[in-house]
Amino acid sequence: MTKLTYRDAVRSALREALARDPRVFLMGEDVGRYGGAYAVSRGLLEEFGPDRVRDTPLSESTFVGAGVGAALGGLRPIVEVMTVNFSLLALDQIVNNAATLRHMSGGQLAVPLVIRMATGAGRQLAAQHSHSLEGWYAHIPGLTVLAPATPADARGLLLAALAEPDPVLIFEHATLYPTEGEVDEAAGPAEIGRAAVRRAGDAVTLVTYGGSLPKALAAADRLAVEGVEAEVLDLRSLRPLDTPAILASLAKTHRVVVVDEGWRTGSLAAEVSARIMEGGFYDLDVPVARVCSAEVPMPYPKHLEDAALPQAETIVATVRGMLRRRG
Amino acid sequence: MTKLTYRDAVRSALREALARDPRVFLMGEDVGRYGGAYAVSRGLLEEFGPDRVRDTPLSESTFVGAGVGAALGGLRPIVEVMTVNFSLLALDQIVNNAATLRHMSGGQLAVPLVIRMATGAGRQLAAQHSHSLEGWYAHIPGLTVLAPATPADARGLLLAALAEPDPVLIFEHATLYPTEGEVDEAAGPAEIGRAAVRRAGDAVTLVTYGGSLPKALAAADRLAVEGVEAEVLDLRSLRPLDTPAILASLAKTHRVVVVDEGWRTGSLAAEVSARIMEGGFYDLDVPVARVCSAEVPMPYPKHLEDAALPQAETIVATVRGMLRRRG
Amino acid sequence: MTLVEREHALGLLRQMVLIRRFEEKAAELYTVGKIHGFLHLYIGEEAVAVGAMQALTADDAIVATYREHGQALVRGIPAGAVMAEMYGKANGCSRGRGGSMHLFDASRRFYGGHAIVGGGLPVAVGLALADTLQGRRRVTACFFGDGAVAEGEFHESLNLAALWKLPVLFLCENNLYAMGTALARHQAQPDIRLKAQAYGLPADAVDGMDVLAVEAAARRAAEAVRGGAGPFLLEARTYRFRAHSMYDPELYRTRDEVEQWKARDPIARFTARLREWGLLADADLAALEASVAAEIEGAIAEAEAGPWEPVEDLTKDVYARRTP
Amino acid sequence: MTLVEREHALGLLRQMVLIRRFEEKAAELYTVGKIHGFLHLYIGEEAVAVGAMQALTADDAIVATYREHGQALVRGIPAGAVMAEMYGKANGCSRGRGGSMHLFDASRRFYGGHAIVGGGLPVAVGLALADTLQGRRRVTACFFGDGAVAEGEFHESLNLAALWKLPVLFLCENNLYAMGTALARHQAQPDIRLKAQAYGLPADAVDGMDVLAVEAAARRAAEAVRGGAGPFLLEARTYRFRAHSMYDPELYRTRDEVEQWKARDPIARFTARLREWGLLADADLAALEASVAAEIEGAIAEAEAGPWEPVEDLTKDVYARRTP
Ligand SMILES: Cc1ncc(C[n+]2csc(CCOP(=O)(O)OP(=O)(O)O)c2C)c(N)n1
Ligand SMILES: Cc1ncc(C[n+]2csc(CCOP(=O)(O)OP(=O)(O)O)c2C)c(N)n1
Ligand SMILES: [Mg+2]
Ligand SMILES: [Mg+2]
Repeated sequence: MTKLTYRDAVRSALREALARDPRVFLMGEDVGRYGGAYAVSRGLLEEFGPDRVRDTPLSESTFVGAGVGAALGGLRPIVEVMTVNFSLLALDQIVNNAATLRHMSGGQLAVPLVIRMATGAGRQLAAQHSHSLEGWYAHIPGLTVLAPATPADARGLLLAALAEPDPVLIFEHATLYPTEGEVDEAAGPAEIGRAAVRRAGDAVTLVTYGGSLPKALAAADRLAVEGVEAEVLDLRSLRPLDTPAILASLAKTHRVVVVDEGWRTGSLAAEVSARIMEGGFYDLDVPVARVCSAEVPMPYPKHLEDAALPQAETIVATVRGMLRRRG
Repeated sequence: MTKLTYRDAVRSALREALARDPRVFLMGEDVGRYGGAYAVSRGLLEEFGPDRVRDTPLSESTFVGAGVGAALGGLRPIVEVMTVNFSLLALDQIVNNAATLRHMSGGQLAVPLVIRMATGAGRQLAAQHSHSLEGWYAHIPGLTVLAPATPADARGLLLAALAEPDPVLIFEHATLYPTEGEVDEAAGPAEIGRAAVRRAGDAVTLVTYGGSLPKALAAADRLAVEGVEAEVLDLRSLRPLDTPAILASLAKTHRVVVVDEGWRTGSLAAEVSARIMEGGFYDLDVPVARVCSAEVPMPYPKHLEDAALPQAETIVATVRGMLRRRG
Repeated sequence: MTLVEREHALGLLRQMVLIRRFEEKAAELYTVGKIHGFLHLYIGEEAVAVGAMQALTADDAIVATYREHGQALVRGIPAGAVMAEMYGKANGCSRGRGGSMHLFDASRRFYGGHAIVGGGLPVAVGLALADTLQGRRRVTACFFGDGAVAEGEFHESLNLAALWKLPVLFLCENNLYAMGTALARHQAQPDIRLKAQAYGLPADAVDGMDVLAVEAAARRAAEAVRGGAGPFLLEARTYRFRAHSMYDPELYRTRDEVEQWKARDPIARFTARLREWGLLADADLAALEASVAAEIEGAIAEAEAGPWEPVEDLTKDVYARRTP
Repeated sequence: MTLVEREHALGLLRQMVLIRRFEEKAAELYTVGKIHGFLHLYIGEEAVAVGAMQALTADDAIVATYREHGQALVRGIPAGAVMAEMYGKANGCSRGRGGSMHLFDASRRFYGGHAIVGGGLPVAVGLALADTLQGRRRVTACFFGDGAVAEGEFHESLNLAALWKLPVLFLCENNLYAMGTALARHQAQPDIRLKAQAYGLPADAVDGMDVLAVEAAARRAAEAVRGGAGPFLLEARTYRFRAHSMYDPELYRTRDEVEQWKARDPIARFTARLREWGLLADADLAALEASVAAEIEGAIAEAEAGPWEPVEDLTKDVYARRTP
C-alpha cells in the first residue's frame, strides 16, 4: 500500500498498461508535451515516446473516432478527452459508432476503447466548463461508464476498463485529482459493476459516486454527531448500475438519499430513484430523495456555484427532513 | 376545424409563421429544393424564396450555431435538424451556447431559436437512425423541449415555440407524420408546459408522449374491453414537465405506467418515476412501472425492432401485472 | 488499341453488372416488401467502387457509407450474405441487424456501412493508425460522398491523417448532390480535389464514369499511400442515376440532367469500348449477364431461405460479456 | 517619416498598455485570490486586438474566445465592468456569472467570451446572417486561435459564410500554440492563411506584433467584408508571452523561444517607433502610464465595491419567463 493522489493513481495505471501491453497507447489534447491538462500524463511521453503518447489537434470528434478505428484495428487506445464539456463534440462517434458496432455487425466487431475525461464543477469554471454529463452516457447501451471516486479505484477501474472487450468511459471528477488515498500498486483490476459501501450505517443510505462521495462522507460524519448513522454507497459504475447493492442497503436502512452532481431533471439520480421504485418500493419508509445540482448553467462566482452544487449541508438537511417524516 | 396530417399541420404552422413575421426563416439540410426529408417544408421555398427557406450544407454544428447567432441578431430562426440522430453533431452548440447565453450573460442576451427534428424508431432504420434522445435534451436547463403527438399540437406547439424568448426544441416522431387529426387552423399557440388527458380513466394512468401516444391509446382501448379504464396523459412538454398533471392523475388512479420510447436506463420515464416518488409516493397503490425500449442499438429487422420498442401489448401486460398486484 | 487484359476487363465489367443487376433487383424487392428501411442505390456510380477497389489487396481495409452495396460486392462479400442482410435475415453479413446501410464483414476487413454522413472518416483514420503503430503496410480506403465534405469530420480527419502521415486513401464519390442539395449549393468552392491543399495532402480527380480511369488513378494513389507517403485524396466525379433513396421525389434536378448523365453510363461505355477493342463478343456479354443473373437468383434464394434471428438474441452482443 | 496621426497613435498605444497593465494586475489579483477559475492572459498579443478593432464601428459585432480581455477593453467595455466580472461581482459586465472567459456586453454588440474552442465561429456566422437578411451593412468580427483551426467548426463556418457571402471577418490569432501543442504538431499544413482557398475566401496574413500593420490589414479586410464581398480570413501571427492559463508549467517551449519573441514586444516596438517619429516624449509615456494606472485602480475599486449577486437570483434568467 502506498499513499497516492488520485492523479498519481491514474498515472500509475496508465504507466502499467503502457509498459505491459504494446497495444496500449494514449492520445488526446496535450497529453504529451504539456503533460495533460490535469498533469495526469506528465512524464509518460518521455517514458514511452511520441508513438504511444500522442498529442492530438483540437478535433474531438476525429480523435475519438480514430480511437474507435484503432480499437477495431487491434489496438487498445486510451483516449483522453480533456473534459466532459468537450466530449459533446465527439458524442456522435461515441453513441453512433463505439456503442453500436459490436451489436450492429452481428457480433463481428469489437471496440475495446477506453475514453477518459475530467468531469464536474467546483472550480469556478462557469457554464461551459462545469458539466456533469456522465448520467447521459449511462443512458447508452453498448457503453460501460465508470466514475472512480478514490485513488484506488482510479487505478483499479482504469485497469479493469483496459481489460474490457467493449468501450468504457471513465469520468474523473476534476476536484478529486489532488485527493489522497491508499493504493495497492500490485493490485490488479477492480471489478466493474460493483458498488462499494464506503461507510456502514443503518439510518439512511446515501447513494452517490465520483466527486460527490467526499460530500456524502462529510455529511455522514456530521449526521453521526447527531446519532444518525448513514450508510454511504459509492456506485463506482454508472452503467451497469449495481441495483442489488442499492436494494440491499435500502433493505437495511429503509431510507435513501441520492447525491448526484448532475442537474436534477433527468439525472442519474432519477434512474436510481426509479430502480428503487421498481425493486424496493415496499422497503421504503419514506420516498427516495435527490440532492442534485440546481438547474442552471453553472455561474462563476463561488457563492453561486456553491449554492448550485450538492453540499454536505444540503445532504444533512435532506436526511434530517426525512427522519422527521419517519414512516 | 380541418382534418390534417401531422406533416401538414407542421407545415401550416411554418407557413403561418413565415407569412406573419419577417424575422422568421427556416434553415436546414434539404428543407428547400428537396422539400424536407419528411416533406414537411414542401412548397415553402417556392412560396417564400431562398432567403427565408435555406438549404444548408451538411454541417449540423454550424447551421445550428448559426441559428443561435441569427437569434442573437434579432431573427426568429427555425432550424430543422433532419433527425435527432444527427443532432449529436450539434449538441455542443445547443448545450453550451443556446442553453447558456441568457443566464451566462447576466440576462443580456436572448436566443429565441426553434430547433425541430424528427425522432424515434419504427421504420427499420437500424442503430444509427432510430434514437429517441429527447429525454437527454430535457436534462438541460435553458432549453424548452416539446414533443407534440397530435396534428393539432404539431401546429399549436410550434406556434408557441416561436413566441418563446428562449430556445425551444421540438421533437416530431417520424411515424406520426402521416397520422391525421382535427386541426383548427385559426387557433393560436398552444400552452407550453401543460400535459393533456387524451383519455379519461380511473384504473391506471399511462403517462406518455410523442410517438408512444398512439400505442398507449391502443393499449387503453384493449384494457377497456377487459373493463379496465386507463387514463392516458400526454406530456406534450418534456421540459418543463407538467408534474401537477401527473400527480393529479395519480391521485385519481393510484397507479402509473410510464411509456417512453427512450432506452430504459436514464430515460425520461425515470424522471417521471422519480417525480412521482417525490411528490406522489403516498398516493401509489403499487410502484410506478416503466415501459421503455430494450437497451440495444436498434436492430434492422422488423421482428427485432418490434421486440425492442414499447408496444400496446407490453403496456397491456404491464397494466395487467400491476392490477394483479393490487395495493 | 487494347489498353487492358481481356480477363481483367471482363472481371471489371462483371463486377459493375453485378452491382447494377443486384440493385435493380433490390429495388424490386423493396417494392414488394422484402427489403425495408432506407435503401440507397449506387446505380450509375459502379465504376467508382469497381475501379477503386482494384487497387486494394485482401489485407487492406474498407470503410464505406450507407450507399455501399457496390463496395461490399466488389470486396467479395457473397451476394447472398448481402441480400440476406437486406432482408434482415440471420445469415446476412451483419446477422440481419444492420440492413442495407450497415454491411460488415470482419474477415474481409469491411468495416461498414456508416449511416451518419462523415462518421466513417475518423474510423478510417484510426484503422490506419493501428496499421502504422503495428508496422503493417496496409491501406485503409475510406469512401464518402460530396456531401460529407461539408462536415467538420472531413476537415479534422484529413488534417489528422496528413499530420500523422497515416495510410488512408480518401475516396470522395462526388455525385454532385447531397440528397437534394447540389454541390454548388453546399460548397463555396466546389472543386473538392483542391481542398487537399489545406492539409498538404496529394490529391487527384478522375472521371468516375470510366472504370479504367478510376482504376488507374486509384492504383497510383494507393501505391503512394502504401509506400508510406501518407494519405491521399482521390475525387471520383460521378452521378447517381436513381433517387437518393426510395422516398425521394427528385424535385431538385431535371430529367434532362439525369438523361445527359445516363448517356455516360459507365457500364454501357465500358461495354462499347471492350467491343471496339475486340475483347467482348455478344456471347461473352450474354454469358456474363446469365452468370450474374444466376448469382443474384442464388442470393435471393439464400435470403429467402435464411432464418430470422431469434427474438431471444435481441440483447446479445451489445456487450461481449454481459447483457445490457 | 511619420505614418500615422499622433492622436491615433497615442490611442493605439494607450489601448495596448491598458490591456497589458490590466492583465498584469489581474494576474496579481489571481494570486491573492480575488480572481478565480481560468484566467487566460493576452500579454504579447495586444497588437492584434487593438489593431484589428480599429477597423470596426460601434455597429459591428464581436465574437471572441476565453482570451478576450483585450477585445473587451478595446471595445469600450469599461475596465471596471470587466474587472468586476472577473471578481464575479454583480456589477460585472455579465453580472458576475461569466468570469474572465465569458465577457458580454449586448449594448456594445460584444457577444462573448466563448470557452469551447471553435464554438464562437458558427455564432458569428449567424450574427452575420441576421445582418444580411435584415439588409444591414455590418461586420461581425470573429476572433479565434490557431488551435481552433483544427476543429470541424472552423471548416464548416468558413464554408457556410463563404457560400452565403456573409459579412464575417474571421480573425485568427495565431500564437503558434494551442495550449502546449505547437502549430506544426496540430496542423498538417501550418500556413493558416492558405486554408481559405478551400472555401474560395480571400485571406491575408499579417505581423501580429505590429499594431499598425494589423490595423492596415484589418481595415482592408473589413472594407471588403462591409462592401458585400463576403467573408475574409485574416491571420495575425503573434505570440503569447505568458502561460496558457494560470496552471501551465510551460514544459512545451523553451525559455529562449519566449525571450526571442519578447524582443518583438508589440508595445516596446511601437513605443520605440513613435519615439523615432517624434510622436512620443517621455512625458507623454509617463502621462499615459499614469492615466492607465488610474483607470485600473478605478476598475479595481469598482470591483471591490461591487455587490455579490444574491443567492436567491441563482435561477433567474435561465429562462425569460419562468424558473427552471
Ligand atoms: C450527419 C448526417 N446528416 C444528415 C444525414 C441525412 N443524409 C443521409 S445521406 C445525405 C446526403 C449525403 O450526400 P453525399 O455525402 O454526397 O452522399 P451521397 O448520398 O450522394 O452518396 C443526407 C443529408 C445523415 N445521414 N447524417
Ligand atoms: C473544444 C475544446 N477542446 C479543448 C478545450 C481546452 N482548451 C482550452 S484553450 C485550448 C487551446 C486553444 O488554442 P488556440 O485556439 O490556439 O487559442 P489560444 O489559447 O492559443 O489563444 C484548449 C485545448 C476547449 N476549451 N474546447
Ligand atoms: Mg453526393
Ligand atoms: Mg493559439
